[in-house]
Amino acid sequence: MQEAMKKRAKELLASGEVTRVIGWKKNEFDYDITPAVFESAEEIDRDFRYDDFCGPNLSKFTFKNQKNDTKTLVFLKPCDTYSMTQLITEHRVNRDALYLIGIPCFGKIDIEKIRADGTDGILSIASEGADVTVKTLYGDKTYVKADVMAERCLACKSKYHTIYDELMGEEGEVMETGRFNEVEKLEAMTPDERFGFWRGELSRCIRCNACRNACPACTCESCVFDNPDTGISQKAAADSFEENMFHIIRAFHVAGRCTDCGECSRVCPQHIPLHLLNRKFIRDIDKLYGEYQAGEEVGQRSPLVNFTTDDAEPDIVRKGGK
Amino acid sequence: MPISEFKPKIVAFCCNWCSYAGADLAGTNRLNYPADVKIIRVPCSCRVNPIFILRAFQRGADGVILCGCHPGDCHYTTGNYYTRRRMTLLFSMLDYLGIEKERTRVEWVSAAEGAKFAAVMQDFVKTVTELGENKRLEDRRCKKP
Amino acid sequence: MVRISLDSVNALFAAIAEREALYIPTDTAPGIAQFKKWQSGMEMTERLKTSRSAKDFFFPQTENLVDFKVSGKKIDIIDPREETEDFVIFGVRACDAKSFEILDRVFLSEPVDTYYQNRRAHGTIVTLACSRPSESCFCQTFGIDPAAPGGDVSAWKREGFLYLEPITEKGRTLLSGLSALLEECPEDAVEAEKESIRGILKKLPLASLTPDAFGGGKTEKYFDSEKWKSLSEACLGCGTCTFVCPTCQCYDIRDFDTGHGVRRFRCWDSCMYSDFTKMASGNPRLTQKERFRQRFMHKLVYYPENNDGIFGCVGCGRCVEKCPISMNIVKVMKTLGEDET
Amino acid sequence: MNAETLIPKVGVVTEVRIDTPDIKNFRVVGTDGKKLFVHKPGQCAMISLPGIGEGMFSITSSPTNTEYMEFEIKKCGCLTSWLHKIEAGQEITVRGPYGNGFPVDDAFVGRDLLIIAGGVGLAPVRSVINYCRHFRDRYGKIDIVYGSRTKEDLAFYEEILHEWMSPEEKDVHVHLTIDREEEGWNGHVGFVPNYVKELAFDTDKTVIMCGPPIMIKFTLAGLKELGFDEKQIYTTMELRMKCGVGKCGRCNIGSKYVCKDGPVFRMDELSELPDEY
Repeated sequence: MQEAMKKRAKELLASGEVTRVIGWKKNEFDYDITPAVFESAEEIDRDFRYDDFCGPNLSKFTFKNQKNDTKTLVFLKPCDTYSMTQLITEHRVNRDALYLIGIPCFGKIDIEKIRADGTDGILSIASEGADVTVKTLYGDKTYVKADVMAERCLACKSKYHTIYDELMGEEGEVMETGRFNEVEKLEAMTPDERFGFWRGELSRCIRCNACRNACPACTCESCVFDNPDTGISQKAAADSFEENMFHIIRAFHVAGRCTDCGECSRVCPQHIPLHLLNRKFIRDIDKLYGEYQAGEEVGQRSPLVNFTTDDAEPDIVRKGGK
Repeated sequence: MPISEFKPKIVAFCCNWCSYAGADLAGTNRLNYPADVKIIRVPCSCRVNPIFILRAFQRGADGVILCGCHPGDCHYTTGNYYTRRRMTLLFSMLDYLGIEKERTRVEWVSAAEGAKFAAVMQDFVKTVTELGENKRLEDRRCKKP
Repeated sequence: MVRISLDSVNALFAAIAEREALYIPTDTAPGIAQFKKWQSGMEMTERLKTSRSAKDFFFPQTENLVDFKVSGKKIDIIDPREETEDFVIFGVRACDAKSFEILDRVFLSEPVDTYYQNRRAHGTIVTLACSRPSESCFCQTFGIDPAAPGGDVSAWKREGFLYLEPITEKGRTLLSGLSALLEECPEDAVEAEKESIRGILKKLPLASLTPDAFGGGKTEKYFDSEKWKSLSEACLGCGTCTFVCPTCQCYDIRDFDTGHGVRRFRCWDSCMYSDFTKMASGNPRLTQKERFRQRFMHKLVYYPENNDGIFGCVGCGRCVEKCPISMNIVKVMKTLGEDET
Repeated sequence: MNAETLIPKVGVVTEVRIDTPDIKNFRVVGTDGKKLFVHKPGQCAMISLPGIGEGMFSITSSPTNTEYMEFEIKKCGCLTSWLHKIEAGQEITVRGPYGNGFPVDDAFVGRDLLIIAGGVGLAPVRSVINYCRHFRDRYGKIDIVYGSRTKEDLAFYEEILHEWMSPEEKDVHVHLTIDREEEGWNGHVGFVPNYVKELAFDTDKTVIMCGPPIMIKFTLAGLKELGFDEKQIYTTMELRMKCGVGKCGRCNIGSKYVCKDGPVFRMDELSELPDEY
């Protein structure tokens, strides 16, 4: 696939159809991937990469690096297309300046899972079919890909592309992989257990804002947490309250717009399962206001800027009616 | 602190057009409701950002209640419909984080429902008193030494 | 040099904790190790690095500076500090131990930061040699030797034993109080371990990285480099690298109104944040390129210029592992340094 | 210096004077009624209202004023807006003095001085002016070029008229200018950089300059045209600051910290720094 993508990108550059290509490039190690803008065939030949480590969602990168006066080619994995569709719905990117190519994804590897297994001193990693071979300073290891795949990919919601100008490879389908299982497990706990669980997780937060800055739905010019006039601007959680507040509000601000791309959890340096907050909102919305998948099509109306006259009352939470 | 001594601090956001007038009516009719309820008047229940609710807890509230016009009666036609969705999701999230779900409430109180206002407040204060001090969503810096 | 069987290391921890607070790195989540106050039953992590550096002990993420009581036009100032107690940090790696020296040059230079100084005076550092360095490690680039990790006491793990060697007076005091648990051993007991570590160091993928192209006086050379743009284009402007970095020391001072007073606290800040230099009259660093450049210029050029050529990086590799888009000081050094050759 | 640099002292604002429509002058003493600390001309202090914020301001009074300190503050942000609301008797917190100050006791001694300021930029150099007037014999001729948008925007106008321009002053020459023609103004009209060129000073002077960046830029060019060298020109800078002691990293430009190594820089030192201010 990588070679086909490179070839197509170079063709489009050569024909003048596009002047920039947004894709991924390899960095220091096999698993280090950086989103990048390519402007020439030489750059593409040298650096362009697409493999099982290309996790970063290019939609946010496109939003940050967009140019109106020229056409940009963007490669999008299925889950990235949802974010892109949402950005277009919200008029945050200029669709006319983009040439979108949908590409298949077979699940991305989470290097942190390999590290958590105690594997260190990694010299190279190769992913072939179901096998992931890791060469390290301290001996070689082989993993089954499913064991080291990112959590978000194990619970992949869709292999289908919601938007593209051109598709490479086969179109996939929306899937049911039990992505709400973890949420349900938490819901089944007692409040004390849930409180304990979230305290344990959120107390690791270092307020680096990576979750916010990586999120394709977080595109405000100035975030409420950076605005001193709000009275809640914080640089660090000086009290456990602020950890709760930040994460509730972060998730709330993207509720109804979050496509569940999982970038927040991927980037968290402290491995906090932030997607479980977003998925709770998605789950509640689905149950209370009807199934809704943000980023499914352009022009959808988010459930939080919508209503019906017979919506459930907030009491439903207290009375446990759902 | 023994429960008998515990007086909860309650913040009540009331919409200007219905619930605030309802509270006023409760007052003019000399209906009793606990003095621990601090009313904050807002133009519409929809004005209440989830951050307001959390900030109230941060600054020492033990319970937060939001009162607005009955659905369909909003002065701005549809404001409270949005409130209803937002608060449902917020309360559900608080519950998900293990924070007592009885500490938050939304009630629809019209300008004519002075008695309802008093009854709701009495009931809410009673519920929160039974729960005791807000510990799970407190900011220790804001506790008076 | 003294040693103790690794099976009895818990007894050693208990003995230290009896006298002062003891912190050890322990696993708090899959793949995450953090320093935690030792309690009976807590196991030391097998991981090489804690996810956050050890700078927290001396320069915590948030810290209360001063309290104000405001009434009418009157202001009362209250120093909220309580006496800091002695504490021991066990299992600090060589890179983190070196980072304290870099922070010292900032916080202990005139005018001395007494908050930092106080903690520094009360802390005893027990370092642990890195038997299995990671691919992201490049401490040797900055002349750090993880086989001789420094600190107040240096420790090595080897064949079922923990070897300890006091380096400073503080370290000798700590060990002399524990002598009942420790047995004397020859001074060269860890030579084989040191050799093994140094052998691995040569094989690390970043072993050839050198800082020679950088240092004081190179501002003009790199400041206007064309390369900053492409290096910084993917930067999210988050604070991950800054907050996991053992040498980043920028902070913010903020006021928090508690409802019954005003608490002035300081907290870590990041030069990567868009509001870092924002003033009422504008912002001198308008794009991420400038913020990104500042962080690396500071570590590689400005800091050495002011500190006898010592670089503001210890090669711990945390930023290499943690950056969401895998852009880091190694890449910056390699890309900018290319021109040298 | 205070051993606890980050813990401020309480200061009392004894007088608030409206100087121009957007500039107020604050007199500050300690709670004991005495001056809080001794400073050098050009040094700054961190002033705060707890809960609002803290900001770096230059001390506009001369060290020779032994009774109180003065701050000249223009309303432009959050903290300054609050400061503009306070009345006499209000307590604030003050810490300092910070920065290097002007070399009034070495490099300036025996020199003819040319002081150029625009708008509220007069605040830091007023300290120098009054210091030099106090020790008049140590310095040569003093020329002051000061400009503002309009007549009413001229800071310290009364003091300029009645003290600096007083006939009793020895060899102090004040050249005022405003940006546009205005009724009741018979002085010079035009921008400061042009006025400096028109006045065509001889180059045997030390220049002290403070004002908006655009004024600095063009005045510097004008001075160079007249034959001045960068080594003769001093200016004072402003960047966002938090700690005031060169540790928080905010005002770092190149290897310098404006709060500690500045705010006063000689132009040749400044041009060596990266262009990030």
